[in-house]
Amino acid sequence: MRLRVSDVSKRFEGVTAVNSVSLDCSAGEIVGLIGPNGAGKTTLLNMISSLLDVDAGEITIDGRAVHNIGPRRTAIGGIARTFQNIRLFANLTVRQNIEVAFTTARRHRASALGSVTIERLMEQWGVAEFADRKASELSYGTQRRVEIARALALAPDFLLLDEPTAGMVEGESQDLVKAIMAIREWKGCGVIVIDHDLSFITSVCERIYVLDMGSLVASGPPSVLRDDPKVAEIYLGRKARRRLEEGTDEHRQSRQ
Amino acid sequence: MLELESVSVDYGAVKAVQSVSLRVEEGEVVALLGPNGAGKTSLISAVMGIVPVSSGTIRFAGQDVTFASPEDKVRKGIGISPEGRRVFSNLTVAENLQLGASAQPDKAVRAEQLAKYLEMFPILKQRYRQKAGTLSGGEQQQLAISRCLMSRPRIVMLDEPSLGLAPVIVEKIFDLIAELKASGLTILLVEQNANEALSIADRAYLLHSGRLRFEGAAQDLFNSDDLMTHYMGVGGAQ
Amino acid sequence: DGDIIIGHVAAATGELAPYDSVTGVQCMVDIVNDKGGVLGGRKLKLLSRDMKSDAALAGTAAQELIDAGAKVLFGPPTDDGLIPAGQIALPHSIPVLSVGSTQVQWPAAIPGIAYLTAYGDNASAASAAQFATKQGYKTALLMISHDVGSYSIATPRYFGETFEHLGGKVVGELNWNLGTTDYSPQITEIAAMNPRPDMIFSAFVMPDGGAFMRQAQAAGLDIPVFGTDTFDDPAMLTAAGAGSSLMNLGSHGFPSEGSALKAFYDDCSARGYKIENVFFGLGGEAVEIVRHAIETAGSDEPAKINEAISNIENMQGITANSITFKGRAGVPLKDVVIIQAKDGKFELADRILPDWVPAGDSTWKPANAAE
Amino acid sequence: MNGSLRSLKGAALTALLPIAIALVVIALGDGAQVRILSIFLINLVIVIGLQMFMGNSNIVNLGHVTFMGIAGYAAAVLTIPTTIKQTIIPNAPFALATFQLGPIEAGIIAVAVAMAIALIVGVVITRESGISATILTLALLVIMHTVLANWVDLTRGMRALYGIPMTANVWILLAAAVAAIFFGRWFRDSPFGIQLRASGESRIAAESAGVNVRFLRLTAWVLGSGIVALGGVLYVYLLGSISPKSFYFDTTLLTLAMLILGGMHSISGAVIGVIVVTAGFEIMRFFETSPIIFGVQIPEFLGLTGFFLGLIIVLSMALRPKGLVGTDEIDESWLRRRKSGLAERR
Amino acid sequence: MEYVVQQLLNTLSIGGNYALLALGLAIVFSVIGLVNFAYGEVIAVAGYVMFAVFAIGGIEYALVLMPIGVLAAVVISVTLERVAFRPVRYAPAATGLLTAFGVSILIKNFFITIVATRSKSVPTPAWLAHQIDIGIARIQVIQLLETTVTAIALLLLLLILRRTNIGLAMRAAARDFDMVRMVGINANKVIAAAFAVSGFLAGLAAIFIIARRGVVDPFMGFTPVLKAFVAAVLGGFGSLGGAVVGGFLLGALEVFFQLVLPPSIAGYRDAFVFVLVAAILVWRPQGLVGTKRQFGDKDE
Ligand SMILES: Nc1ncnc2c1ncn2[C@@H]1O[C@H](COP(=O)(O)OP(=O)(O)OP(=O)(O)O)[C@@H](O)[C@H]1O
Ligand SMILES: Nc1ncnc2c1ncn2[C@@H]1O[C@H](COP(=O)(O)OP(=O)(O)OP(=O)(O)O)[C@@H](O)[C@H]1O
Ligand SMILES: [Mg+2]
Ligand SMILES: [Mg+2]
Repeated sequence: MRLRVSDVSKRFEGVTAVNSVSLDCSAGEIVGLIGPNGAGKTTLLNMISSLLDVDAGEITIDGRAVHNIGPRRTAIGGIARTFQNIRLFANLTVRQNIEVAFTTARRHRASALGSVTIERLMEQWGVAEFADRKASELSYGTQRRVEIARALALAPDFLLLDEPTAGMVEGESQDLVKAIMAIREWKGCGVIVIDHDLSFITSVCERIYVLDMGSLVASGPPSVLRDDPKVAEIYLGRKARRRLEEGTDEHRQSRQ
Repeated sequence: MLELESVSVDYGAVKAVQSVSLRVEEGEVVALLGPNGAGKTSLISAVMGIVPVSSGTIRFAGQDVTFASPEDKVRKGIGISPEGRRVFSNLTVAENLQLGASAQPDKAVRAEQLAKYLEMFPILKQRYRQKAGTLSGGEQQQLAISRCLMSRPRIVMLDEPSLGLAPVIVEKIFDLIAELKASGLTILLVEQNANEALSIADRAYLLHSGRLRFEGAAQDLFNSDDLMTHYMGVGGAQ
Repeated sequence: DGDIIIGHVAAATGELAPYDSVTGVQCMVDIVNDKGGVLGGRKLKLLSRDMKSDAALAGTAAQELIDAGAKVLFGPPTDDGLIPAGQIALPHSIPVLSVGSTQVQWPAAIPGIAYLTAYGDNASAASAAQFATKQGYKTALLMISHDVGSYSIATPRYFGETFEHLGGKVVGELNWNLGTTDYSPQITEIAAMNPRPDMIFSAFVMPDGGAFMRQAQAAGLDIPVFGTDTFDDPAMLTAAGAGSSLMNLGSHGFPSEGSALKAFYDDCSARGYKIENVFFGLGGEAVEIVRHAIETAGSDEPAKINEAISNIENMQGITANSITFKGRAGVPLKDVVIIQAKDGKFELADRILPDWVPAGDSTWKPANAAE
Repeated sequence: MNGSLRSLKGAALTALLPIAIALVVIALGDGAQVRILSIFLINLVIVIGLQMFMGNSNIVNLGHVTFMGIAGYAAAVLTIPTTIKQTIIPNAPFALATFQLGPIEAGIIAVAVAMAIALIVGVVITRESGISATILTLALLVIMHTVLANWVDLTRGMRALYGIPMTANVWILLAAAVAAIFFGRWFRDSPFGIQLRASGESRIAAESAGVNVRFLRLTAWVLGSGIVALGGVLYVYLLGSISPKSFYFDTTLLTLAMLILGGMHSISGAVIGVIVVTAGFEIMRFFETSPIIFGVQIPEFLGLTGFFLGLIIVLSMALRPKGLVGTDEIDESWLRRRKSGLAERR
Repeated sequence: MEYVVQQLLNTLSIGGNYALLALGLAIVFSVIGLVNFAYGEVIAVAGYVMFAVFAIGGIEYALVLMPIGVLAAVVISVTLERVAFRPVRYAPAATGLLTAFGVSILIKNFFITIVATRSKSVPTPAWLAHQIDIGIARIQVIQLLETTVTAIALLLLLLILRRTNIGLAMRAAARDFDMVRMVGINANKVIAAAFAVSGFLAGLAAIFIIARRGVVDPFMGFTPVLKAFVAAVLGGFGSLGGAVVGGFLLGALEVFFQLVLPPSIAGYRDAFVFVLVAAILVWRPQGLVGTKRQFGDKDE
């Protein structure tokens, strides 16, 4: 299965948020989407999940157009997502949060569902102990995990994650790396992830795309981060670049 | 300049901050570190007065401000860039900045500050008339930081200012902090990005489960592998 | 044999309150008791329950009062509350008198035990028409509304029917809505009519009618405005302000010197009651009817009292000089007083027992849709 | 699933209180008290019907009484004996004045008619969200009232229709109320109910999780309207007469107050709200009758009931902004409280 | 044509009254998201205070009574904010709505208990009813005033909200009360100011209503406020310009249907008006003035 974004554009009165961007992601692949603030990453994700209509271009899964069909049909079609600002159903319990998506999957994606159950998802994402707690009572990191578990309950073919590590301490980000790797093993779905945590991105992604001012400026293996001077200039800045070049163990390196 | 004496904060049964004493001297940068849920934001909110202090006292510039209203504190010279950015989503960037300057009576200062931050964060200039709610996450963060500096406070409290920012902007933020420090501004900095924070701070506090686990020179904390690994997960092992 | 209980399912609060009167009833009960009560010394006792202008509550209140031993029920001014109360009274043969209602069809809903204290709307409208004709008015405009019920639709059409029967002409109908503040569209419309009607008949309620007359007069529309008992309230006069000079109405009674109503008002004022409007008098009249019936029946048994009421003939009332229930299916035959407002005060203009009254059930078709 | 068993138990627990109240009143109460109980049970049905759409979709509904009115009038017109209809509504459309139905057939038809109309207007209303949707429901109420008041051939206008056989006894009403409690709870806890509640919290997230928001809203709207309609039918079967005034703002406000006061997001909230408001109202009404308490005659004070009703609403909202019961069912919060001892905050 | 001009003038003043009230509702809604169903009682309070001053104080000079009425509306509006609405400021919308209902019931019954269910008269100056000939039509002083006052009130409000800090703060407080305080603004004062403005508008409207009706009664606020709600939503609730447009549009619809419906169906006027209102809302859910935009995952 292949999700393909072809020459997609989006304008908001006066601002071209996304300008003729193309990318693709295959089943089982983890693709990173990075770029400066306001580059259009979230906007692109919004278009893939049909929260925004595309102004031009098309988005397809195996040739089947999936843009401008509304978020619900996108979800049924196998694309699940999380949000940059966590959007859980605050007054529902963790189990019910996941059940919302699971109900959809049971009705519309039964074949993809396989052995997925709500209980298993909660186990996998370490939220089983909170199963009957309201989402609003959880700490930030836990909320993030519930949101991912909810997205996975759709048994998606493609999972879109918008800054999953924001607000997590480093240890938690490391755990997340493992968990995301596991998603792929487990369901074989493709993952597109936006994040600003470079060690996270470089450890999970096979390929990355770099956006700037709405346009794609680079793509390739994570090493483009280091190797492409343009990326370094618009996105990394001196220090981060130096750190990347020197190795990944941030803490020890910068303590010298 | 800012002094907290055994301050506690409760949310019903949850004791978010337990008897924490902390001080920030004039011109200092103090880092406040701790894992998720440690109580950092609660502490800052208590200082601002938007969550009630259940015990303890807070002094600012020698005055007891434990029970002063947030607006009074801001007028006395405390600025805050809060967790979660909290930009006024239904106002434009320009209007957000204008409101940020409410506590600054001097028009000239306001104009000067505005020019300064628009130059520092050019994206704000480009999005000047756009509703803040439609800004990207990182743009909002830049706006939140600029907004709290508009009134030229005497002390600012920055709650995770680098959250959701691209590395290049993070760098800019830390450059800004350094610059503000050089200009004599007092800063209380809450950060997940411990290394950066400690490298710029004079002193540091480490908070965990609502209690202080360390206080002292920033460099000492930085060098304490134990503390950093144990509480901040830095270094990979947990 | 203790007190004889009268239960009053009263519209003491809510939008119907101006058209009911607990105090009028209570005052008359006091007077009767002070004069030695009924059946040789037994006292009347009033129990009232506020039905808050709510139909379901009227049923509950009726049940409570019957549980408490009421022999007679007084009811609120509209049928939506009267019928549930009447249905509960029916198995006990307890007579139900509405204090303020003028709706001619309501007694038919609970046949045999239901009565109006007042005349029917058809009689008051017919009297007004008879008076208007006598004044020489030839053309009339009807102002109707569906918002208040039969009172605001049927009454104008009863008037129209009688007016045309007497040789006048209804030249049109205009709609109004309850609670309207600004009647300027209607007033402009009337002012533009060519030729202008000689008069307007409406069944405005309080205080809309006052507002209409106030605004009509201010706009220079000098046409008399006729109405019936809802106009008979000092508050309506003040609401109309300068426009009260346009006001004509057919009502239940007038406290002219020497009248029974005047005596009743004076007595009650002396007892500390506040007379709000003509419904106070009707409240007294309802008690008087019951007293009369109990004495005639010589018993406090509901069925006997009921029987006695239905046979009342030419009884001296409080608002009217003669009241007859016999053969009238619950709607009494009474004369109607015609009142005009002069210099912000009501004056008695005429007393009429209409010669011709339209049939009690109008189909409510608009007058001009008949052609 | 064990979840549905739990919600069944919860519903049973919730129904216990009204059942107990009913049994006590039936056993010990006088005629008037049984009547008050009857109206209480009818209100219970109506408020649960209101809860189904409003509580789950999180859209304030000011138009529910519309369906009470439609069904009430339909049941009335169908059950009134032809002899009476010939005198009060001889020109009723669809030859309605020429036949009479039994209360059960008429009730079923009445609820069906109300639900059919709910379906039609629901398609429009459920498109909107927030205050726009609320104002549309308000518009619906005004339109229905205007039609009832003006369609004289069918409704007799503002005059009451009467002669409806009074077939609602208190056992039937109790059965209806209990059934409504179970149905309401079942819907709330069903996967669809959960999805609908999710959409009320965050529409974007819900749609992104594949929730068909409009369809679910419409479903809840039609089902809820059906329950309210049942309440309307029972209301006329109890009263024996009907007029448009019973289906306007006063009833809307009272039932809305019951629901929000108790807690609009749960069936327990609806039940508690109806109980508390009814009890408060009756207590106030008792004081209003100038009773003699401890030998002291309480002076008569008209309007006291309304005054205190207002006061109770304002105070309880200030003290418990989410309603007396809060957002969860009573049994859910008990469960949670028991468990929260185990799961510690990080 | 004189008749048409005259009816247009009538429409303007009816719409003006709705617009004033819609504006007062919209400003509170835009600041704290409260659907203030107790707004009608603010009107009633203005009226009853004027009545009390007249009945007890014996003052019947309109120029004294009117400002007192407006002041009373401002005071009650601010008081209600303080005692009734502040405790439910952060609560779900339904809670605020119910509190407003509660306040409405309470005040209404207060007047019923203390004064009377029946209406009470308030003196109104004769000059309000005077007519001015303007060539082809005649306009009453009250109509003229109503239209101009609405226009001025709107302009002033827009100026305040767009240009002054307090206006910005009002709009900001709508979304994040604490954050407003954290930029150094006394947000409680800001909200109180919004209620004061709202009360002021209700006071103005009350004067026009009472001048037309001559009396006050406990239920007097209900119908006007019901209409004002519809007007406010028609224009896009929370948008002040929209409230004004909605007010005038609703006035026009009412007058239009009042005049064109034949007598046989004239009683259905409100049904026609509301069906049309519903149609407009469905056609433009964001209101007549708002623009429809896609937000994606962003907040409005
Ligand atoms: N609904 C909208 N209306 C107007 N402008 C918008 C809207 N959504 C996004 N924008 C603008 O489009 C640009 C791209 O925003 P987007 O959220 O996609 O950025 P991003 O790459 O996700 O940035 P960040 O890393 O800071 O989250 C931004 O400049 C933003 O201001
Ligand atoms: N409004 C609230 N009600 C109840 N508990 C709360 C509330 N706010 C915070 N808490 C709890 O208080 C504790 C401290 O939270 P706080 O937000 O201060 O932590 P923090 O150090 O800022 O964490 P983070 O790094 O995730 O921002 C946590 O356990 C949290 O769950
Ligand atoms: Mg983003
Ligand atoms: Mg924090």
